[in-house]
Amino acid sequence: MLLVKAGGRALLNVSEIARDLAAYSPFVLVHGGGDQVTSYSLKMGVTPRIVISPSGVKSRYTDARELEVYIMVMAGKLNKEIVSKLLDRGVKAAGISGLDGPTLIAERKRKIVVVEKGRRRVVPGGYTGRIVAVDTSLIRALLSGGFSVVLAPVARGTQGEALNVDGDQAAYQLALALKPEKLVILSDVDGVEVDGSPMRGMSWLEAAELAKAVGPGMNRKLLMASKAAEAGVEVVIASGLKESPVTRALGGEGTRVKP
Amino acid sequence: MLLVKAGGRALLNVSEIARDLAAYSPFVLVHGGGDQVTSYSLKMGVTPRIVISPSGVKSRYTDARELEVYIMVMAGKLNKEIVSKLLDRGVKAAGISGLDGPTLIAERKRKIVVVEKGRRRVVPGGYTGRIVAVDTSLIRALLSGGFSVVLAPVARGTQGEALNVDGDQAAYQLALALKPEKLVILSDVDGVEVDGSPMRGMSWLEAAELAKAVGPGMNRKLLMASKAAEAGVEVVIASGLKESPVTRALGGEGTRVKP
Amino acid sequence: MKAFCPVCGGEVELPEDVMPGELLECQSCGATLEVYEQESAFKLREAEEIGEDWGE
Amino acid sequence: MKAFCPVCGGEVELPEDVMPGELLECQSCGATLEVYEQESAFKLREAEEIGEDWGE
Ligand SMILES: [Zn+2]
Ligand SMILES: [Zn+2]
Repeated sequence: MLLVKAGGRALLNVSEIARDLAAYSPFVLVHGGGDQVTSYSLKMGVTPRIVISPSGVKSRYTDARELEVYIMVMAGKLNKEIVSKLLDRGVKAAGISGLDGPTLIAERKRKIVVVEKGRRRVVPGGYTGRIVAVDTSLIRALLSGGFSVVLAPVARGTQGEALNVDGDQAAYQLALALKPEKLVILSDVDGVEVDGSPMRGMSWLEAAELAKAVGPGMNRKLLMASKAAEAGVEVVIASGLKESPVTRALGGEGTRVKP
Repeated sequence: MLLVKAGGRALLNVSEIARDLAAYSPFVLVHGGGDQVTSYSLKMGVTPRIVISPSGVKSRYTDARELEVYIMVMAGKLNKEIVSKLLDRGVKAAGISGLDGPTLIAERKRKIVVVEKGRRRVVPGGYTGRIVAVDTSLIRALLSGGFSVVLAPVARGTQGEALNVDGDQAAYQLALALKPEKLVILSDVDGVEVDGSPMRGMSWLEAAELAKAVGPGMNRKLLMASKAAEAGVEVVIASGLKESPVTRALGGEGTRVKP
Repeated sequence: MKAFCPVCGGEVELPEDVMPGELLECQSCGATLEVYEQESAFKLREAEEIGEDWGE
Repeated sequence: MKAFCPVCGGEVELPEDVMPGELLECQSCGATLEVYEQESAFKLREAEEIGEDWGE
């Protein structure tokens, strides 16, 4: 079984990803979509607040109103659009969120540290969570029934609240729990580059080292890839914007992090 | 297995419905939510257009923008809220829409007749469909896995488009396909009344007759109940706004239409 | 404003604020006719059989 | 504006536009301190260990 993560920007190529993925069903596809959440938030008069962590990572601050839009766009609009594209290609597809089952259990941060005016500040945590447990029974029931699974990055909080979780983190946690043949991470870049030259392959140890050297965004991806590979799952980081992006990633394009 | 339909107004009592339903899992719950779609459409600057058919039935006209909001609210917000309430009660619940699988296949009307200024007019049909086929394999895979199913009234059109479908019609079609022990239809009224007195029970033949005499809304419910009962499924039409609404409906309250 | 019935050729009176898609009956032959616009004129064609709307 | 470090009792200078929740370091003992408001005055308490934010 193949596990694929497609970020919001890779989803600009959703028809082609769906066409290509059809050959690998049943699979599990985790999707992102942060840009679309932002655009709908603005339409609904909710101004997104972006916070910067002390280490320089920017992220969306999810308050209660933003969470509402987040769930509507992720688990409603995008999830069903992707399912529709897969159905167009003859894939038996079922769209769920990590909250369903529940499949993804996350812990909400009570407080977070952000940088404002160049100074560090403690603010109440938003409706954002870190995944602390995965229950694969719902996904396995769907796969056994012959259905490919499209999963939106929403989790159930330990207090029962719905939470926004990072799509990469969801994919990595699912990789540890499902032990797929491979985890393919599709984004809008061709893989990992060091000093302008693309990296074809590396060990999980090298990936962990390299994570310290690359920019935010890719560093999180590399760190998670390293941990998934350490646990025995080969990870490929590749562009989702090409023709047959999954087949290319499996055929050698992009950067692979090996167990 | 129990099949329940809870309309948008019954869902004002969603916590209590979830508490009560927990005793009957795994079950299939079809939900409505038209009022919430209207309120979000307004928030997003989409003015809902209500059309009146020549026979006097009012319905929402679903254009492309309204469909987008419909899916976000139905398959995103409401579906996940109901799933969360069920998880709170220890029910293993999974939320899907009729599009997933695909489970509900509908035919979109190319043209519809509406009444404007008291005159009949032909306008292009909106993104609204009549269910023409049901595939129960996704629901059965979930039930076999021990999951209760929460289904949003969205269908896959015969041309691959997503469509708004009537929740009562979805429940009735699922009753024919799943043959549940009973179909419980929860709304905001106590059942069917004739000349101010509540009807406790009737045969499917009587229901078909009575459908001609009652007002719009309830007449559709009765007609569908009659057809489900004719096919062997007992239907109970009851209020969802009481304490233990499902247990009350199964215990004799409301109106039952018998096979 | 007038238009001609495509079934019997009879004259049909159009409402002043006639709407494209409006359904009218021909007084001569009883046919149900649909108004449509062509080259900024309103014309009539026989109406197809169309049911009611549905949906949530 | 000044406040006192709850760890060593030393004086800590607050920025003019100090924000509730702001993290400061005590120059005397090195403790990380969190600004909080009480009875419209800014006070300091020892900061808890808090990680970074996360999310999509
Ligand atoms: Zn005529
Ligand atoms: Zn000190």
